[in-house]
Amino acid sequence: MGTHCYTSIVIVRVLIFGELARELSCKEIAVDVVSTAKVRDVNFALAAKFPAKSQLFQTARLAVNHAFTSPDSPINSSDEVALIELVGGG
Amino acid sequence: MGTHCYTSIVIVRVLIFGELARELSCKEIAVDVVSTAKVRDVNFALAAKFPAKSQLFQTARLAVNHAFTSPDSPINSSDEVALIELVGGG
Amino acid sequence: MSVAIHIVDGPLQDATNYGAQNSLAQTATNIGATLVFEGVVRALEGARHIRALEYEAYEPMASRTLAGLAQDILATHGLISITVEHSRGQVSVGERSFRLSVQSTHRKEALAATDEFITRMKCDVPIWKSPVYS
Amino acid sequence: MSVAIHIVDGPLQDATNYGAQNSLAQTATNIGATLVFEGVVRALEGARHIRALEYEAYEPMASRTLAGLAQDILATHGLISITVEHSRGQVSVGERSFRLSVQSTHRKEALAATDEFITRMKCDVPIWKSPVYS
Repeated sequence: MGTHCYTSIVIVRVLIFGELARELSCKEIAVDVVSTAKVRDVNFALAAKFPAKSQLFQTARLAVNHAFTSPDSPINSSDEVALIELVGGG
Repeated sequence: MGTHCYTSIVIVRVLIFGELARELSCKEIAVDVVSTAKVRDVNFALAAKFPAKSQLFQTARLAVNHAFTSPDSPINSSDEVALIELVGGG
Repeated sequence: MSVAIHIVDGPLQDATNYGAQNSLAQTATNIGATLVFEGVVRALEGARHIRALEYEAYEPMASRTLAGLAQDILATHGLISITVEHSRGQVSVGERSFRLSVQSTHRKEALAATDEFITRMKCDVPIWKSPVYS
Repeated sequence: MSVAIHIVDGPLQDATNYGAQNSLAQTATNIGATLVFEGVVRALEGARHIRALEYEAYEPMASRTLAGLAQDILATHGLISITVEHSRGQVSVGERSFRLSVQSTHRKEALAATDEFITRMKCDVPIWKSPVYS
Protein backbone atom coordinates (compact mmCIF):
# COMPACT_ATOMS: atom_id res chain seq x y z
CA MET A 1 0.00 0.00 0.00
CA GLY A 2 2.58 2.57 -1.11
CA THR A 3 1.92 6.14 -2.14
CA HIS A 4 2.32 6.98 -5.80
CA CYS A 5 3.76 10.37 -6.64
CA TYR A 6 2.88 11.60 -10.12
CA THR A 7 4.90 14.62 -11.19
CA SER A 8 4.53 15.47 -14.82
CA ILE A 9 7.48 17.01 -16.61
CA VAL A 10 7.22 19.87 -19.11
CA ILE A 11 9.77 21.14 -21.59
CA VAL A 12 10.47 24.86 -21.52
CA ARG A 13 12.37 26.48 -24.39
CA VAL A 14 14.51 29.46 -23.46
CA LEU A 15 15.59 31.91 -26.18
CA ILE A 16 19.14 33.24 -25.89
CA PHE A 17 20.82 36.10 -27.75
CA GLY A 18 24.02 37.98 -28.43
CA GLU A 19 27.40 36.79 -27.16
CA LEU A 20 25.85 33.96 -25.16
CA ALA A 21 24.09 32.55 -28.24
CA ARG A 22 27.33 32.69 -30.22
CA GLU A 23 29.30 31.11 -27.42
CA LEU A 24 26.88 28.20 -27.00
CA SER A 25 26.25 28.02 -30.77
CA CYS A 26 22.49 27.95 -30.34
CA LYS A 27 19.54 30.34 -30.17
CA GLU A 28 17.39 28.27 -27.84
CA ILE A 29 17.92 25.97 -24.87
CA ALA A 30 15.31 23.38 -23.89
CA VAL A 31 15.13 22.36 -20.24
CA ASP A 32 12.88 19.95 -18.34
CA VAL A 33 11.02 21.25 -15.30
CA VAL A 34 8.15 19.89 -13.26
CA SER A 35 4.70 21.07 -14.25
CA THR A 36 4.37 23.09 -11.05
CA ALA A 37 7.66 24.89 -11.70
CA LYS A 38 8.27 28.58 -11.09
CA VAL A 39 10.49 30.85 -13.16
CA ARG A 40 13.41 30.29 -10.79
CA ASP A 41 13.24 26.53 -11.48
CA VAL A 42 13.99 27.33 -15.12
CA ASN A 43 17.09 29.22 -13.95
CA PHE A 44 18.18 26.20 -11.89
CA ALA A 45 17.55 23.81 -14.76
CA LEU A 46 19.65 25.99 -17.08
CA ALA A 47 22.45 26.13 -14.52
CA ALA A 48 22.35 22.35 -14.09
CA LYS A 49 22.57 21.86 -17.85
CA PHE A 50 25.58 24.19 -18.22
CA PRO A 51 27.67 23.84 -15.05
CA ALA A 52 30.38 26.07 -16.52
CA LYS A 53 27.82 28.89 -16.70
CA SER A 54 26.05 28.05 -13.47
CA GLN A 55 26.50 31.51 -11.97
CA LEU A 56 25.16 33.33 -15.02
CA PHE A 57 22.13 31.08 -15.44
CA GLN A 58 21.15 31.05 -11.77
CA THR A 59 20.95 34.85 -11.66
CA ALA A 60 19.93 35.68 -15.24
CA ARG A 61 16.71 37.60 -15.74
CA LEU A 62 14.12 35.65 -17.67
CA ALA A 63 11.34 37.37 -19.60
CA VAL A 64 8.13 35.37 -19.90
CA ASN A 65 5.88 36.23 -22.82
CA HIS A 66 7.85 39.42 -23.47
CA ALA A 67 7.80 40.84 -19.95
CA PHE A 68 10.13 40.58 -16.99
CA THR A 69 8.55 38.48 -14.27
CA SER A 70 9.17 37.51 -10.69
CA PRO A 71 11.19 34.34 -9.98
CA ASP A 72 8.04 33.15 -8.16
CA SER A 73 5.81 33.29 -11.24
CA PRO A 74 4.51 29.96 -12.56
CA ILE A 75 5.80 28.71 -15.90
CA ASN A 76 4.17 26.64 -18.63
CA SER A 77 5.57 24.89 -21.64
CA SER A 78 3.55 27.20 -23.90
CA ASP A 79 5.24 30.32 -22.45
CA GLU A 80 7.82 32.14 -24.53
CA VAL A 81 10.83 32.43 -22.26
CA ALA A 82 13.84 34.61 -23.10
CA LEU A 83 17.08 35.19 -21.24
CA ILE A 84 17.64 38.95 -21.09
CA GLU A 85 21.20 39.45 -19.90
CA LEU A 86 24.30 41.17 -21.17
CA VAL A 87 22.27 43.60 -23.23
CA GLY A 88 23.93 46.78 -24.33
CA GLY A 89 21.95 48.61 -26.97
CA GLY A 90 22.66 52.17 -28.02
CA MET B 1 55.82 124.80 4.52
CA GLY B 2 52.85 122.56 3.92
CA THR B 3 52.73 119.51 1.67
CA HIS B 4 50.81 119.81 -1.59
CA CYS B 5 48.92 116.73 -2.68
CA TYR B 6 48.20 116.60 -6.40
CA THR B 7 45.69 113.92 -7.27
CA SER B 8 44.47 114.08 -10.83
CA ILE B 9 40.97 112.88 -11.56
CA VAL B 10 40.03 110.74 -14.57
CA ILE B 11 36.61 110.00 -16.00
CA VAL B 12 35.79 106.33 -16.58
CA ARG B 13 32.78 105.37 -18.69
CA VAL B 14 31.04 102.12 -17.72
CA LEU B 15 28.79 100.38 -20.26
CA ILE B 16 25.63 98.83 -18.87
CA PHE B 17 23.15 96.44 -20.48
CA GLY B 18 19.86 94.61 -20.21
CA GLU B 19 17.39 95.29 -17.39
CA LEU B 20 19.78 97.62 -15.61
CA ALA B 21 20.18 99.84 -18.70
CA ARG B 22 16.42 100.02 -19.12
CA GLU B 23 15.87 100.75 -15.45
CA LEU B 24 18.41 103.57 -15.40
CA SER B 25 17.44 104.71 -18.92
CA CYS B 26 21.02 104.86 -20.09
CA LYS B 27 23.64 102.65 -21.72
CA GLU B 28 26.68 104.19 -20.09
CA ILE B 29 27.57 105.69 -16.71
CA ALA B 30 30.47 108.11 -16.30
CA VAL B 31 32.24 108.20 -12.92
CA ASP B 32 35.19 110.17 -11.60
CA VAL B 33 38.07 108.29 -10.00
CA VAL B 34 41.61 109.25 -9.08
CA SER B 35 44.26 108.53 -11.68
CA THR B 36 45.77 105.82 -9.50
CA ALA B 37 42.42 104.06 -9.13
CA LYS B 38 41.90 100.31 -9.25
CA VAL B 39 38.89 98.48 -10.70
CA ARG B 40 37.25 98.30 -7.26
CA ASP B 41 37.31 102.11 -7.05
CA VAL B 42 35.08 102.19 -10.11
CA ASN B 43 32.67 99.92 -8.26
CA PHE B 44 32.69 102.25 -5.27
CA ALA B 45 32.20 105.32 -7.47
CA LEU B 46 29.20 103.68 -9.17
CA ALA B 47 27.72 102.76 -5.79
CA ALA B 48 28.20 106.36 -4.55
CA LYS B 49 26.47 107.72 -7.64
CA PHE B 50 23.44 105.39 -7.29
CA PRO B 51 22.88 104.84 -3.55
CA ALA B 52 19.68 102.90 -4.25
CA LYS B 53 21.79 100.34 -6.15
CA SER B 54 24.77 100.47 -3.86
CA GLN B 55 24.80 96.74 -3.17
CA LEU B 56 24.65 95.79 -6.85
CA PHE B 57 27.35 98.22 -7.93
CA GLN B 58 29.76 97.40 -5.11
CA THR B 59 29.77 93.72 -6.01
CA ALA B 60 29.16 93.83 -9.77
CA ARG B 61 31.76 92.25 -12.03
CA LEU B 62 33.44 94.75 -14.32
CA ALA B 63 35.07 93.71 -17.56
CA VAL B 64 37.98 95.89 -18.67
CA ASN B 65 38.77 95.86 -22.38
CA HIS B 66 36.53 92.83 -22.90
CA ALA B 67 37.96 90.61 -20.17
CA PHE B 68 37.07 90.02 -16.54
CA THR B 69 39.78 91.47 -14.33
CA SER B 70 40.75 91.51 -10.69
CA PRO B 71 39.39 94.31 -8.46
CA ASP B 72 43.06 95.18 -7.89
CA SER B 73 43.82 95.92 -11.54
CA PRO B 74 44.60 99.52 -12.44
CA ILE B 75 42.13 101.48 -14.52
CA ASN B 76 42.61 104.24 -17.09
CA SER B 77 40.20 106.61 -18.74
CA SER B 78 40.94 104.99 -22.09
CA ASP B 79 39.83 101.56 -20.88
CA GLU B 80 36.52 100.16 -22.08
CA VAL B 81 34.70 99.14 -18.92
CA ALA B 82 31.48 97.09 -18.93
CA LEU B 83 29.29 95.91 -16.10
CA ILE B 84 28.62 92.19 -16.66
CA GLU B 85 25.88 91.27 -14.24
CA LEU B 86 22.44 89.72 -14.43
CA VAL B 87 23.27 88.00 -17.70
CA GLY B 88 21.18 85.04 -18.75
CA GLY B 89 21.76 84.05 -22.33
CA GLY B 90 20.52 80.82 -23.86
CA MET C 1 2.89 64.79 -23.92
CA SER C 2 3.88 62.18 -26.45
CA VAL C 3 6.07 59.13 -26.79
CA ALA C 4 7.24 57.56 -30.06
CA ILE C 5 9.40 54.47 -30.58
CA HIS C 6 10.97 53.43 -33.87
CA ILE C 7 13.04 50.31 -34.48
CA VAL C 8 14.77 50.90 -37.82
CA ASP C 9 16.57 48.42 -40.11
CA GLY C 10 20.18 49.54 -40.55
CA PRO C 11 21.73 52.90 -39.66
CA LEU C 12 19.56 55.87 -38.69
CA GLN C 13 19.17 58.60 -41.28
CA ASP C 14 19.29 62.33 -40.50
CA ALA C 15 16.52 63.44 -38.21
CA THR C 16 14.02 65.34 -40.29
CA ASN C 17 12.19 67.09 -37.47
CA TYR C 18 14.40 68.61 -34.85
CA GLY C 19 13.30 70.45 -31.78
CA ALA C 20 11.34 73.62 -32.27
CA GLN C 21 10.71 73.03 -35.95
CA ASN C 22 8.44 70.06 -35.54
CA SER C 23 4.69 70.08 -35.49
CA LEU C 24 4.40 69.60 -31.73
CA ALA C 25 6.51 72.68 -31.03
CA GLN C 26 4.25 74.83 -33.16
CA THR C 27 1.47 74.26 -30.66
CA ALA C 28 3.35 73.60 -27.40
CA THR C 29 4.66 77.03 -26.45
CA ASN C 30 6.03 75.81 -23.14
CA ILE C 31 8.92 74.00 -24.83
CA GLY C 32 12.09 75.68 -23.63
CA ALA C 33 14.65 72.98 -24.34
CA THR C 34 15.17 70.27 -26.90
CA LEU C 35 17.88 67.70 -26.68
CA VAL C 36 18.94 65.20 -29.33
CA PHE C 37 21.39 62.51 -28.34
CA GLU C 38 22.84 60.16 -30.95
CA GLY C 39 24.89 57.03 -30.47
CA VAL C 40 27.51 56.47 -33.17
CA VAL C 41 29.40 53.24 -33.88
CA ARG C 42 33.08 53.68 -32.99
CA ALA C 43 36.02 52.05 -34.75
CA LEU C 44 37.37 50.47 -31.57
CA GLU C 45 35.48 47.89 -29.53
CA GLY C 46 37.76 47.27 -26.58
CA ALA C 47 41.19 47.12 -28.19
CA ARG C 48 40.12 45.66 -31.54
CA HIS C 49 39.18 47.52 -34.70
CA ILE C 50 35.73 46.71 -35.97
CA ARG C 51 33.96 47.39 -39.24
CA ALA C 52 30.42 47.51 -37.87
CA LEU C 53 28.12 46.47 -35.05
CA GLU C 54 25.30 44.00 -35.57
CA TYR C 55 22.22 44.82 -33.47
CA GLU C 56 19.78 42.09 -32.54
CA ALA C 57 16.41 43.14 -31.10
CA TYR C 58 14.04 40.73 -29.38
CA GLU C 59 10.70 41.96 -30.66
CA PRO C 60 8.05 42.90 -29.66
CA MET C 61 9.64 43.03 -26.20
CA ALA C 62 12.32 45.54 -27.30
CA SER C 63 9.74 48.05 -28.58
CA ARG C 64 7.46 47.47 -25.62
CA THR C 65 10.25 47.92 -23.09
CA LEU C 66 11.46 51.08 -24.84
CA ALA C 67 7.90 52.46 -24.83
CA GLY C 68 7.41 51.64 -21.15
CA LEU C 69 10.74 53.20 -20.26
CA ALA C 70 9.96 56.32 -22.33
CA GLN C 71 6.55 56.70 -20.67
CA ASP C 72 8.10 56.34 -17.25
CA ILE C 73 10.88 58.86 -17.97
CA LEU C 74 8.37 61.28 -19.53
CA ALA C 75 6.23 61.18 -16.39
CA THR C 76 9.05 61.20 -13.84
CA HIS C 77 10.89 64.14 -15.40
CA GLY C 78 7.80 66.02 -16.60
CA LEU C 79 8.89 66.04 -20.23
CA ILE C 80 6.77 67.29 -23.12
CA SER C 81 7.78 64.62 -25.60
CA ILE C 82 10.26 61.83 -26.09
CA THR C 83 11.17 60.04 -29.32
CA VAL C 84 13.39 56.96 -29.49
CA GLU C 85 14.96 55.51 -32.62
CA HIS C 86 17.11 52.38 -32.49
CA SER C 87 18.72 50.39 -35.27
CA ARG C 88 18.63 46.66 -35.75
CA GLY C 89 20.90 44.78 -38.11
CA GLN C 90 24.25 46.07 -39.26
CA VAL C 91 25.48 49.62 -38.59
CA SER C 92 28.95 50.58 -39.85
CA VAL C 93 31.58 52.64 -38.04
CA GLY C 94 30.63 56.33 -38.13
CA GLU C 95 26.93 55.59 -38.62
CA ARG C 96 24.23 56.13 -36.02
CA SER C 97 22.42 53.32 -34.23
CA PHE C 98 20.46 55.28 -31.63
CA ARG C 99 18.74 58.63 -31.31
CA LEU C 100 16.86 60.03 -28.32
CA SER C 101 14.98 63.29 -28.86
CA VAL C 102 13.52 65.05 -25.84
CA GLN C 103 11.45 68.22 -25.48
CA SER C 104 11.00 69.83 -22.08
CA THR C 105 10.26 73.14 -20.40
CA HIS C 106 13.73 73.56 -18.89
CA ARG C 107 17.15 72.20 -19.68
CA LYS C 108 17.73 70.36 -16.40
CA GLU C 109 15.02 67.75 -16.90
CA ALA C 110 16.06 67.13 -20.52
CA LEU C 111 19.62 66.34 -19.45
CA ALA C 112 18.61 64.23 -16.45
CA ALA C 113 16.03 62.32 -18.50
CA THR C 114 18.56 61.56 -21.26
CA ASP C 115 21.09 60.24 -18.79
CA GLU C 116 18.56 58.05 -16.99
CA PHE C 117 16.96 56.80 -20.20
CA ILE C 118 20.23 55.55 -21.69
CA THR C 119 21.43 53.98 -18.44
CA ARG C 120 18.18 52.07 -18.02
CA MET C 121 17.95 51.18 -21.70
CA LYS C 122 21.36 49.51 -21.60
CA CYS C 123 20.21 47.45 -18.64
CA ASP C 124 16.62 46.54 -19.50
CA VAL C 125 15.94 46.70 -23.22
CA PRO C 126 16.53 43.41 -25.07
CA ILE C 127 18.78 44.69 -27.84
CA TRP C 128 22.18 43.05 -28.19
CA LYS C 129 25.15 44.24 -30.16
CA SER C 130 27.98 42.15 -31.61
CA PRO C 131 31.15 43.37 -33.29
CA VAL C 132 31.68 42.70 -36.98
CA TYR C 133 35.40 42.52 -37.76
CA SER C 134 36.89 43.50 -41.09
CA MET D 1 39.46 68.63 -31.46
CA SER D 2 37.64 71.71 -32.63
CA VAL D 3 35.66 74.63 -31.28
CA ALA D 4 33.34 76.88 -33.30
CA ILE D 5 31.33 79.88 -32.11
CA HIS D 6 28.60 81.61 -34.10
CA ILE D 7 26.64 84.69 -33.02
CA VAL D 8 23.66 84.84 -35.38
CA ASP D 9 21.22 87.70 -36.04
CA GLY D 10 17.68 86.55 -35.21
CA PRO D 11 16.47 82.98 -34.61
CA LEU D 12 18.67 79.98 -35.39
CA GLN D 13 17.82 78.00 -38.48
CA ASP D 14 17.82 74.20 -38.68
CA ALA D 15 21.21 72.72 -38.04
CA THR D 16 22.57 71.53 -41.35
CA ASN D 17 25.32 69.28 -40.01
CA TYR D 18 24.31 67.04 -37.19
CA GLY D 19 26.50 64.61 -35.37
CA ALA D 20 27.84 61.75 -37.39
CA GLN D 21 26.97 63.29 -40.73
CA ASN D 22 29.40 66.16 -40.59
CA SER D 23 32.83 66.31 -42.10
CA LEU D 24 34.63 65.85 -38.80
CA ALA D 25 32.84 62.59 -38.11
CA GLN D 26 33.90 61.19 -41.44
CA THR D 27 37.49 61.23 -40.23
CA ALA D 28 37.13 60.95 -36.44
CA THR D 29 36.16 57.33 -35.91
CA ASN D 30 36.33 57.60 -32.15
CA ILE D 31 33.10 59.61 -31.99
CA GLY D 32 30.62 57.53 -30.02
CA ALA D 33 28.13 60.17 -28.96
CA THR D 34 26.75 63.39 -30.34
CA LEU D 35 24.50 65.68 -28.37
CA VAL D 36 22.60 68.69 -29.67
CA PHE D 37 20.91 70.93 -27.13
CA GLU D 38 18.64 73.75 -28.27
CA GLY D 39 17.13 76.56 -26.24
CA VAL D 40 13.68 77.63 -27.40
CA VAL D 41 11.83 80.85 -26.45
CA ARG D 42 8.84 80.01 -24.27
CA ALA D 43 5.52 81.86 -24.20
CA LEU D 44 5.70 82.54 -20.46
CA GLU D 45 8.43 84.62 -18.84
CA GLY D 46 7.61 84.42 -15.17
CA ALA D 47 3.83 84.78 -15.10
CA ARG D 48 3.48 87.05 -18.14
CA HIS D 49 2.94 86.08 -21.74
CA ILE D 50 5.59 87.34 -24.10
CA ARG D 51 5.80 87.60 -27.87
CA ALA D 52 9.58 87.33 -28.15
CA LEU D 53 12.89 87.74 -26.38
CA GLU D 54 15.39 90.41 -27.38
CA TYR D 55 19.00 89.28 -27.02
CA GLU D 56 21.77 91.83 -26.56
CA ALA D 57 25.37 90.62 -26.95
CA TYR D 58 28.37 92.66 -25.86
CA GLU D 59 30.83 91.95 -28.64
CA PRO D 60 33.58 90.92 -29.07
CA MET D 61 33.55 89.88 -25.42
CA ALA D 62 30.53 87.59 -25.89
CA SER D 63 32.19 85.58 -28.67
CA ARG D 64 35.52 85.52 -26.86
CA THR D 65 33.99 84.35 -23.61
CA LEU D 66 32.00 81.66 -25.41
CA ALA D 67 35.17 80.51 -27.19
CA GLY D 68 37.18 80.44 -23.96
CA LEU D 69 34.43 78.54 -22.19
CA ALA D 70 34.12 76.06 -25.07
CA GLN D 71 37.90 75.47 -25.13
CA ASP D 72 37.92 74.90 -21.39
CA ILE D 73 34.96 72.49 -21.50
CA LEU D 74 36.46 70.65 -24.48
CA ALA D 75 39.71 70.10 -22.59
CA THR D 76 38.19 69.33 -19.19
CA HIS D 77 35.70 66.77 -20.50
CA GLY D 78 37.92 65.40 -23.28
CA LEU D 79 35.43 66.18 -26.03
CA ILE D 80 36.12 65.79 -29.74
CA SER D 81 34.30 68.92 -30.86
CA ILE D 82 31.99 71.61 -29.58
CA THR D 83 29.94 74.09 -31.62
CA VAL D 84 28.02 77.00 -30.10
CA GLU D 85 25.38 79.09 -31.86
CA HIS D 86 23.65 81.98 -30.10
CA SER D 87 21.14 84.50 -31.39
CA ARG D 88 21.24 88.23 -30.93
CA GLY D 89 18.30 90.50 -31.64
CA GLN D 90 14.70 89.35 -31.55
CA VAL D 91 13.67 85.69 -31.33
CA SER D 92 9.95 84.89 -31.25
CA VAL D 93 8.18 82.32 -29.07
CA GLY D 94 8.80 78.81 -30.44
CA GLU D 95 12.00 79.84 -32.20
CA ARG D 96 15.51 78.83 -31.17
CA SER D 97 18.05 81.20 -29.68
CA PHE D 98 20.79 78.78 -28.67
CA ARG D 99 22.32 75.55 -29.90
CA LEU D 100 25.16 73.56 -28.39
CA SER D 101 26.48 70.62 -30.42
CA VAL D 102 28.94 68.26 -28.81
CA GLN D 103 30.83 65.22 -30.11
CA SER D 104 32.55 62.86 -27.72
CA THR D 105 33.75 59.30 -27.35
CA HIS D 106 31.20 58.33 -24.69
CA ARG D 107 27.83 59.67 -23.63
CA LYS D 108 28.76 60.62 -20.06
CA GLU D 109 31.15 63.41 -20.99
CA ALA D 110 28.73 64.82 -23.60
CA LEU D 111 25.98 65.14 -20.99
CA ALA D 112 28.25 66.52 -18.25
CA ALA D 113 29.85 68.99 -20.67
CA THR D 114 26.46 70.27 -21.86
CA ASP D 115 25.24 70.82 -18.32
CA GLU D 116 28.40 72.63 -17.26
CA PHE D 117 28.60 74.70 -20.43
CA ILE D 118 25.08 76.11 -20.09
CA THR D 119 25.42 76.78 -16.36
CA ARG D 120 28.65 78.70 -16.86
CA MET D 121 27.40 80.47 -19.99
CA LYS D 122 24.43 81.89 -18.08
CA CYS D 123 26.82 83.23 -15.47
CA ASP D 124 29.78 84.52 -17.48
CA VAL D 125 28.84 85.30 -21.07
CA PRO D 126 27.74 88.91 -21.67
CA ILE D 127 24.47 88.21 -23.47
CA TRP D 128 21.33 89.72 -21.95
CA LYS D 129 17.74 88.88 -22.76
CA SER D 130 14.71 91.11 -22.35
CA PRO D 131 11.06 90.16 -22.82
CA VAL D 132 9.08 91.67 -25.68
CA TYR D 133 5.39 91.84 -24.78
CA SER D 134 2.63 91.66 -27.33
